[in-house]
Amino acid sequence: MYILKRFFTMILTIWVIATLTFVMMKFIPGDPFASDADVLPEEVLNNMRAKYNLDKPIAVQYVLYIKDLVSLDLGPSIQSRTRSVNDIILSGFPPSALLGAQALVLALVFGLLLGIIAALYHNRFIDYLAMIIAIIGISIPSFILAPLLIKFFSVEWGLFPVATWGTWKHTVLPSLALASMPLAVVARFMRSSMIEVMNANYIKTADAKGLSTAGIVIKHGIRNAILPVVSFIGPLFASLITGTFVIEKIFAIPGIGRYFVDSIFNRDYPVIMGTTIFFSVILVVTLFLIDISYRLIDPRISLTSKEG
Amino acid sequence: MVIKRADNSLFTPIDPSKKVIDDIQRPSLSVWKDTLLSIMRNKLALLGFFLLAIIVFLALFGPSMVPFSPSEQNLTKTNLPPSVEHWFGTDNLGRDMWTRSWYGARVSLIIGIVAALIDLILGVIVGGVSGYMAGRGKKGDRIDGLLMRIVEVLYGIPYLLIVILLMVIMEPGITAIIIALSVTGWVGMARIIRGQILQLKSQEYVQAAEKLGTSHTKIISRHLLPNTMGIIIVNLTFTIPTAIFAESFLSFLGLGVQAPFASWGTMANDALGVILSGQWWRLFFPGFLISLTMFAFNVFGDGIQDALDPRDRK
Amino acid sequence: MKKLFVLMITILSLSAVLVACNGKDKDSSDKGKEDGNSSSGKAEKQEIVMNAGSEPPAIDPALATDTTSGWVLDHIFEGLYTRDKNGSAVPGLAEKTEISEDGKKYIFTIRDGAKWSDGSPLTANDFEFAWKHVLNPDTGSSFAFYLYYLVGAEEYNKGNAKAEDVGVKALDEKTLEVTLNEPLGYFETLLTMWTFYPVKEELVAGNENWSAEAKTYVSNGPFKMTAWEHDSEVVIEKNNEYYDKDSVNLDKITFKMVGEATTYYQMYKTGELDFIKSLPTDVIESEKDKDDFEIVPYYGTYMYMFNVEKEPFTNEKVRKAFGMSIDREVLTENVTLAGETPAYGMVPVGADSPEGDFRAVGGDYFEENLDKAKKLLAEGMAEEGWTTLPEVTLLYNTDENHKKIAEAVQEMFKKNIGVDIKLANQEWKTYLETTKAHNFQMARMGWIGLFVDPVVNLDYYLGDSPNNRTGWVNEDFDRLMAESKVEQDTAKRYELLHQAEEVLMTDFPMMPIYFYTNTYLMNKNIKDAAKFVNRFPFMKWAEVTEK
Amino acid sequence: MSEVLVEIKNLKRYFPVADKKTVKAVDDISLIIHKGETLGLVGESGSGKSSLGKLVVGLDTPTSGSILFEGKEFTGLNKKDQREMNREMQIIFQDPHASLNPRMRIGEIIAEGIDGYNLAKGKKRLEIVYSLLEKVGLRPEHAQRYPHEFSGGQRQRIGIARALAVQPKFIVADEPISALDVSIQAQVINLLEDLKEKEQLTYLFIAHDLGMVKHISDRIGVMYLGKMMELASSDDLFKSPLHPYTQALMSAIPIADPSSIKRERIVLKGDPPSPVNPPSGCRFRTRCAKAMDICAAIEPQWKEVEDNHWTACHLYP
Amino acid sequence: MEQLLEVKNLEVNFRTYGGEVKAVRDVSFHINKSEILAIVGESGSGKSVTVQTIMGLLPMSVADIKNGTIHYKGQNLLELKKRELRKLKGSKISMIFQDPMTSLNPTMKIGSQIAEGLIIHQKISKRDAKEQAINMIKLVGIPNPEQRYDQYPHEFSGGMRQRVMIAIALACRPELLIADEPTTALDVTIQAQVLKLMIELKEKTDTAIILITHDLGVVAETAERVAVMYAGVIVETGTVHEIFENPKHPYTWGLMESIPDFMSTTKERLIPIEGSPPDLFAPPKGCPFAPRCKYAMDICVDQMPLDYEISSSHSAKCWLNDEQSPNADEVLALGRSLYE
Repeated sequence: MYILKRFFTMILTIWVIATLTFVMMKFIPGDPFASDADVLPEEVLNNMRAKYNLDKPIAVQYVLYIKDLVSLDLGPSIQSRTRSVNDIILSGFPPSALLGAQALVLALVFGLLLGIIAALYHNRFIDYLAMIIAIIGISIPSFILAPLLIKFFSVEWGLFPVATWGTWKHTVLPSLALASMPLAVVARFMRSSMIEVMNANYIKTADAKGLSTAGIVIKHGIRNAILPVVSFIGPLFASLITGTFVIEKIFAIPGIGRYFVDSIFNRDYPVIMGTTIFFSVILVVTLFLIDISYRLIDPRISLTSKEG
Repeated sequence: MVIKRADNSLFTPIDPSKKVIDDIQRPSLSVWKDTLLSIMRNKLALLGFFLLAIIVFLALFGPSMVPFSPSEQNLTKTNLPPSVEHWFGTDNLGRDMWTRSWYGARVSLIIGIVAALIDLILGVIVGGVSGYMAGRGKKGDRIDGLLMRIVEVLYGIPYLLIVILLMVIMEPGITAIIIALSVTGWVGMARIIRGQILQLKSQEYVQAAEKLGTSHTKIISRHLLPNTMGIIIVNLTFTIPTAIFAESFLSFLGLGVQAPFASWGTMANDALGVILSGQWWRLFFPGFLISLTMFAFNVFGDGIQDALDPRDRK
Repeated sequence: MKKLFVLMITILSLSAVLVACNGKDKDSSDKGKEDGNSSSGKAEKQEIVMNAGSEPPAIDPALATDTTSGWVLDHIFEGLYTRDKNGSAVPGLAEKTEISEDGKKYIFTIRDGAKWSDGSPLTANDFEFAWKHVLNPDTGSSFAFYLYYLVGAEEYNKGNAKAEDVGVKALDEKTLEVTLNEPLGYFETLLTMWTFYPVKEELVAGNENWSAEAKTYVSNGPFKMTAWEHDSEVVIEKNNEYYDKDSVNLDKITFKMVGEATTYYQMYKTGELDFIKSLPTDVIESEKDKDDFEIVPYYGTYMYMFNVEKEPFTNEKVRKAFGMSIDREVLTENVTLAGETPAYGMVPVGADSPEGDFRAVGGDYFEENLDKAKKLLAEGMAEEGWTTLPEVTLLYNTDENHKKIAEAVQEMFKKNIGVDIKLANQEWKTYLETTKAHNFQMARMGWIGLFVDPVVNLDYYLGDSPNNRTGWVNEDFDRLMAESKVEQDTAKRYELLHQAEEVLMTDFPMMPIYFYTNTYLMNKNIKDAAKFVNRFPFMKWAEVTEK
Repeated sequence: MSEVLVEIKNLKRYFPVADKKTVKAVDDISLIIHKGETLGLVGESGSGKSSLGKLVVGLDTPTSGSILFEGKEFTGLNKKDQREMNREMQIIFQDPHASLNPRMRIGEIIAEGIDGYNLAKGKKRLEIVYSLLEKVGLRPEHAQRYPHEFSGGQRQRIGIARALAVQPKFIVADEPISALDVSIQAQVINLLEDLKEKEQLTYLFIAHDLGMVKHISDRIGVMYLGKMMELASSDDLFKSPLHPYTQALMSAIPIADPSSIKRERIVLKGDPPSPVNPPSGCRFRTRCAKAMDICAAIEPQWKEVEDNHWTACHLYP
Repeated sequence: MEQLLEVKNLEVNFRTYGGEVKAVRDVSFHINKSEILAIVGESGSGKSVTVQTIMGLLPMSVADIKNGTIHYKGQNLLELKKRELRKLKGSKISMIFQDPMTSLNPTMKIGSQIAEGLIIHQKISKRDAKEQAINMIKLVGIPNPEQRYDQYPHEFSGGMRQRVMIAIALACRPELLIADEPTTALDVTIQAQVLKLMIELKEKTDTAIILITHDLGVVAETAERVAVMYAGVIVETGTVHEIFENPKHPYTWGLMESIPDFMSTTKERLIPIEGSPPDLFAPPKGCPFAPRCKYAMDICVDQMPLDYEISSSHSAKCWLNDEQSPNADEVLALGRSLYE
C-alpha cells in the first residue's frame, strides 16, 4: 500500500517536472536550427520545424510529447540529427553511471574514513587536518581540480591517460575529480554524527565488553552514524550517475552528463526533455530507495506514520 | 591517626540564616559578552574571526593601497609574476591582480553572504515549517507534502533552463544573481532542516511551549531552529563556496557581474589556462582566497556554534 | 658526428620537462638511437589520432552543417570535384565535364572504377538521388539552399515543385546532367562541398538513420568509417575500393572528440593525439617557436556590428570614430595571440583575384588615428546635438576569448577617446535571438566563409540578408553585389566586389577587428597533410614518417 | 467533598499501530478530580498514566469520551475559550533536562506563557518572572542564566515556575520527581505542596514511586494497561490495598532499613503484556498470583468495594 | 576475606572550556570477593566517574587521572596497556549501565550484542556463542529466548532491556560486576525483579558487585557495605548496618531524612537537604557539604575534614566527629535518632 501510494506520487512528481520543463523550454528564446551565425531561409527552417512537429501549437506539441513519453519514446535529437534520444541515453548512461558509481564509492569510503578519524581524534591535530582537507575539497571546484589532476598524474608523472574513454585507467582521474567534493561533505557530516554517536551510552557498553576501538567503530559506530550521510547521498547519487557536465567535458567522457547542458545550449528540445525526465526518474526512485534503506539501517524507523 | 590540631575557635557553628545555600558560583554574563568570551577561549575560532576581518578589511581598503584600478590594463605588462610593484602579479590583460582580487572579494563575499542568507531564510523556513507541520493532522501533512514536492521538482528541473529564462527577463547584475541563487539554492538546506526538526519536535520543551500558548512561528523560530544550529553551520560551509562558483557560472552565461568587474569565481575560471602555461599566481590567488575564506568561516562557524550552545560552555 | 646528433636529440627530449617522463617519447628516442640515419623513412604504423573537438552532429552529406562533420565527410566521401594538394577544385569522380555555352548546363561523366566502399559500383544515379534527397522537404536539410542554383531546386525544396523538375538527371549510369538557373563562376568549387556528395540510394531507403552507426556506413572516399563510438571517437580506415587508393598512405585515422582545450593540448603533449587545432591561448606564447606549431589563416572576419537604428550609432561619424580608436596590432599581439591579421576591411586575406589577393588589392579602408577619431566623434555628436554620448553597451556571446577582447576594447575606448562603454554577454542562442531582433547597440560577430570567395563575405551585409543585423541597407551595395553575381568577366566581377566593399566600409555599419587564424599542433612525423585556407587538414596524402 | 474541577467520562485513547492494530493506551476511564485535591496516579511504564495526563491537560485528543473542566466540555468550545481553558491547565514534565530549551534563558522560558497569553508586558512582565522565581525558591538574578547551569532540582523548579506563570488552576505533574535524586525529590515535593496552598491549585500527580505519591496525594488511582485497577484515599490504599496489583506494587518498594524484617515480597513475574494485545478478562491476570478461572473469562467491574474505595477485581464480588 | 579490587587516592579531573572540574577527589575504597558494595550519592557526586575510571571508559581527551591506583588482584589497572585492559574488560570485570534505553545499540540484534563479548573473550565459534547467549537470555528471565535473540532493542521494554544489559555483563562470568544505577530507570516492580536477580547471581557465581545508586531503599535491601559520596569525595563508609543505624555524616542524615516513610499514617512535611550540590569547577576549600550543612562550623568552610575512624569498617569525613567540636555529642546523637 505504501509502495503503491509512493509510486503514484513519484509518477505525479515526474509529470510536474516534465510539464514545467516543457513550458520553460518553450519560453526561452533561441531556435534549435539557428546553429551558426548563418541564418537559414525561412522555408528551409519550416521544413525542419515540420520534421520535429515544431510547427504545431505548443499545446499540441505537449500532448504529442506526452503520448510518446507514455510509450517510452523520447523522440529524435535535433542536434545529433541521426540519433534518437533513447540512443543517446542508452549509449551515454553506462559510462556516466560507471564513473558516478566509482566516484561515489571513493567519496563514501574515504569520506567516511576521514570523518571517522576526525571524530575519534576530535579537536586534535588530525581533526584539524581532516577539516583542512575537507575545506580544500569543498573550495576547489572540479573545473580547477580536474586539469590539475591531469597536469600532475598524466603529464608530469605519466601515471594515467589524460582523457577519453577506454580502459579502467581512463576512469581514475575523472572519478577522483568527481569524488572530491562529496568526499569532503561526507567527511564533515560523518564527523559530526560520529562525534555524537561515540558519546552514546551503547558505545560505552561496547567498550566495557572489551572491544577494540576499531571493533567499536565498525560494529557499533558506523551503522548508527551513517544516516545523515545516507540522506545526503540520495540526491547526490542521482546526479552523479547521470553524469557531470564539467567532468565529462574536461575528460572527454562519452557520457550523458554533457547532454543536460549542451541540449539546453543547443535548444535541442527532445534531448532537454529526455534527459530531464531520465534524471527525474532516477532521482525519485533513488529517494524512495533511500527511504527504504533507512529502515534497513535503523530498525526503529518506520515508513508508515504512527501516532504517539 | 595523627590529627592535625586546628584552632579551637574554628569549631564554631555558623548561623544558618547567614548562609546562602542555593547559589551558582559562576558569574553570569550578557549574551554578547558570553558568546564573545567563549569564542575567545576557542583560539581557532578567534583565528577564523581575524582572518575574516582581514579579508573584509582588504576587500574594502586593499585596492587603495596600490596605485592601480581593477580595470586598468597595460598590455605590455601582461602575466607578470608577483613583485614589489604588483603584489599579486598581473593577469593576461596586464591588470593588477591585487586590486582585482580585492574588488573580486567584494562581489564574492556579497554572493557568499547572500547565499548564506537565502539558505538561512528560505531553506530554514521551508524546512522548519515542513518538518514541524509533518504529522500535524491532515492539513499539516498536506503542507509538508506540498513543500517537499516543490523541493523535489526544483531538484528535477534543469537549473540552466531557469537561468536562461531569468536572463531573458532580467538585467544582469547582483540582483539577477541573487534571484538565480534564490530559485534552488535553498532546497538542500530545507531537506536537512526538515529532518532535524522531525527529530527535535518530540522534545518535551516543545510540548511545554505549545501548552503555554506559544504560537507555531515562535516554536519553530525559538525552540526548534536554534537547536539545529550545528547542522545549519555545517551546511552553510558547503553552500557558500558553491554559490561563489555558481556566480562565475552565471556571469559566464551573462547573468552575473559584467566584465571588467571580477569576482573570485570568474578570476579562477578565466585563469584555468595557467595550469598549462605556469603563471600560477593568476589561479592561485583567487583559489587561495576562496579556500582561506572558507577555512576562516569554518573555524569561526565552529566557534560560534560552540559559543551559542550554552550546554557546551561547561 | 652521428653520435653527437643522437646525444643532442636525447638532451633535447630530456630538457623538455613536460615530455621527458612520458613513456612514448622515451621509446621514440630509443628508436632514434638504433637507426638514427633513417630519420625520414616511412613508419611501419600508418595510424594517426586527431582531435575533432566534438561529436560530429551528423556525418551525413545531406544533413551536415558544421565543419567537424564536414572534416570527417571530406575524408570518407568524394564528390564530382575534389581538391588538389593546394586546395584548388579539381575533378574527382567526374572524369569529364562539359559545360554548355551559356554556362547553365553541365554534363559530367563519372570516372571508371568509381565504387562504393562495399564494392558496388557508383553511378550517376547516386548523385541524382543524393541531391534530390537533400532538396526533399521531408529530409529537413539545412544546407539545401546551396543547391538552389539548380533549376527547380528552390521550388522543390519549398514544396512548390516536384522532384522531376529539379535540374539534375542521370542520363545513364555514367552521365549526369545538371542545369543551373544562372551561370555560376565557382560552381566547381561548390561541387567539392559535402552537400553535393553522392549517397547510395539503397542505404537511405533501407534505414533513414544509416549514417548514425559505422556498421551500416557506406561511402566512396579515400577512407571509410569503421567505428563510431558516440561522443568518443570516429575511426576511419583506408578504403581499398577507392580509385586513387595508391595515393593514400595512412591506414587508419582516429578522430577523438575532446572539447576542452586544456585537455586536448595535454593529450597532444603526452602523445595521445597527433594533431590538435585551436590551442588554448595561454600556451601559444610558449609554442610559438616550435616546429610542430603552425598558424594558418582562416577565411573569416571578427567584427563588431553597429546597430544603425540605435543611438549613438545612427551617426556614421560616431561609428567611424569607434572603428578608428582601437589598436588592432596590440590586440592581436597581446590579447588574442594567435597571429591574427588586423582587419581594416570586410573581406579576409586569402581570396585570390586576377590582380592578386583581393585584400591586398582592396587595401585598408581606414586607419587607426586617435586625433581623427576624437574629431569625428565631436563632429558626430555636434550633428546629433548630443552634449554627452548616449551610453553604449557592447554585447558579445559567452566565450572567454570574446570576453577578453571586449575587455581590452572597452579599455581602449576609454583611454583613447574617453568613451566609457558597458559590456554584456549572452549565451549563444539567446544572443542570436537578441541580435536578430536588433536589440543591441554594438555586438560581436564572426563570419567565416565556407568558400574562399569575397561574395561569401560581402553577401553578409545585403539589405535582405537575414545575417545583416545592423539595420543598414544601401541600394548601391545591393546593386553592386547583384551585378557581380551575373558578371561573367572575372576581372569585372572583382572590380564590382571591390566597389561594393568600398560602399560598405564608407558607411561603416560594422568595425572589423581581425581576420581569423587557426592554430595547429601537428606531430612532426606526419608528412604531406594538406592544409587549406578554410578547412581542417586533409589527410588523403599524409604519411607517418620515422622520427 | 468540595466541588468538581475535572470530570473524565469514559475516556479512551487508542493509537493505531502497524497492521491495523491499536494500542489502547487509555481504555474507558472515568474519574473525578475535586477542586483543591491532589490525585495521585501510579502504575508501571506503559500503563497509560502519562497518556491520561496528557489527555486531561489537552496535549492530546481522546479517541472517545469527554473531559469536563469546571463543567465545560473542552472540545465543544470556541477557539478563544479553548485557549483560555488551555491556560488554566498546565503540565510539569518528567525530565527537567528535556523540557527546558537549552538555548533559552530562564527568564525567557518562564515568560513564555506570559507572552503566549499576552498576560503582561515590559516591566510588569519582568516583575512577574522575578516573583515566580522567588516563589520556587530561586532568585531574580537567575533569570539571566541558561538551564544547564542549574541542577536537576533547580531545573524542575523552573519548570514549575513556567507552569505557574499563566496562573493555572490545575496542574498535571507528569512524574516530576522520578529523574531527581532522593534529597532533591523532597525539595520539589515540599515546593509543590506549598504552592498548592498558596495558589489554590489542584494536582494530578503521576508517578511510579508509591512512597512519594502517598506523601503528596489525597487520593490515589492505580493504573494497569490502560485501565484503572483501584482508586482510594491514599491512607486507605496503603492500609488495605485491595487489588493484587496494588499489593504487588507496594511490596516492591525497597525499604531503607537494613534491619527491618525482610518482607514477604510479591515479585511480579515478567513485564506487563503488550498493550496491543491485552489479555482477555482482567488484564492483570497473567501476572496475578491470585488469578482464578473467571478472571480470564470476564472483565471485572469497576465498583465501590468500600466507602470511597473503588477497585476492579473478581476477588471482591 | 580476599580483596578483589582496591582503589586508592584516586583523583580525576575533567578539562573543560570553563576550566578543570575536580570530579573525583582522593577516593579510596575496596571490595572483597563475593561482596556487594553500594556507592551512594547524588548525580554529579563522582560515583559514575569513579567506576568508569576502573573500567577505563573515561574519554581521555577530556579526563585526566591525576593520582591514585586501582589494584585488581594485585595488578594496577591504570598502568595496564590498553590491550591487556581490554582482556579484562567484559570478561573479568563487567559493567551494567544506568540507562537501558540508550545503552544498547539500537541497530544491532539483542543476541549479537550478548554474543559479542563471548566471541571476543572466549574465542568460541559464532554458533557456540549464540547458544550461550540464548542461555544467558533464559538466565535473566526473558521468555522465548530463541525468538528474542533476533530482535532489536526497541522491541524490548525497559525492564527487559536492563535484563539484557545484565546478560551482556554476566555472559563471561565476571569476577567483578559494576552496576551503575541499574534500576533507576525502572518501575518498582521491575526494580524488584532485577535486584532479586542480581542477588541470586551473586550467590550462585560468587561475583562481587559494586552497586551505584542514589536510592537508599535499594542499598538497604541489597548491599553489605556502603560508601557515601558527595562532590567527588567519599564522606562516609561502613557496613550497611553502620551506615543506616549509626550514620556519622550530616549528608548521610540528610539523605535518610528526605525519604518519606510510607508506612506512617501521619502526614509530615518532608525534610529535604536544602540547596544544590557544589559546582565542581571551584569546589569549596573546606568540606564540600558545608554550604548545605545545618551543623556547619567555621572550620568546615575552611578545611577539608579528616577521615574519622568510627570502627574498623566505619569512617566518616566530618569535623563533628572531632573531639574539639563543641556540640559533637549532641549533634551526633541527633543523627543517631533518625532511625529510632
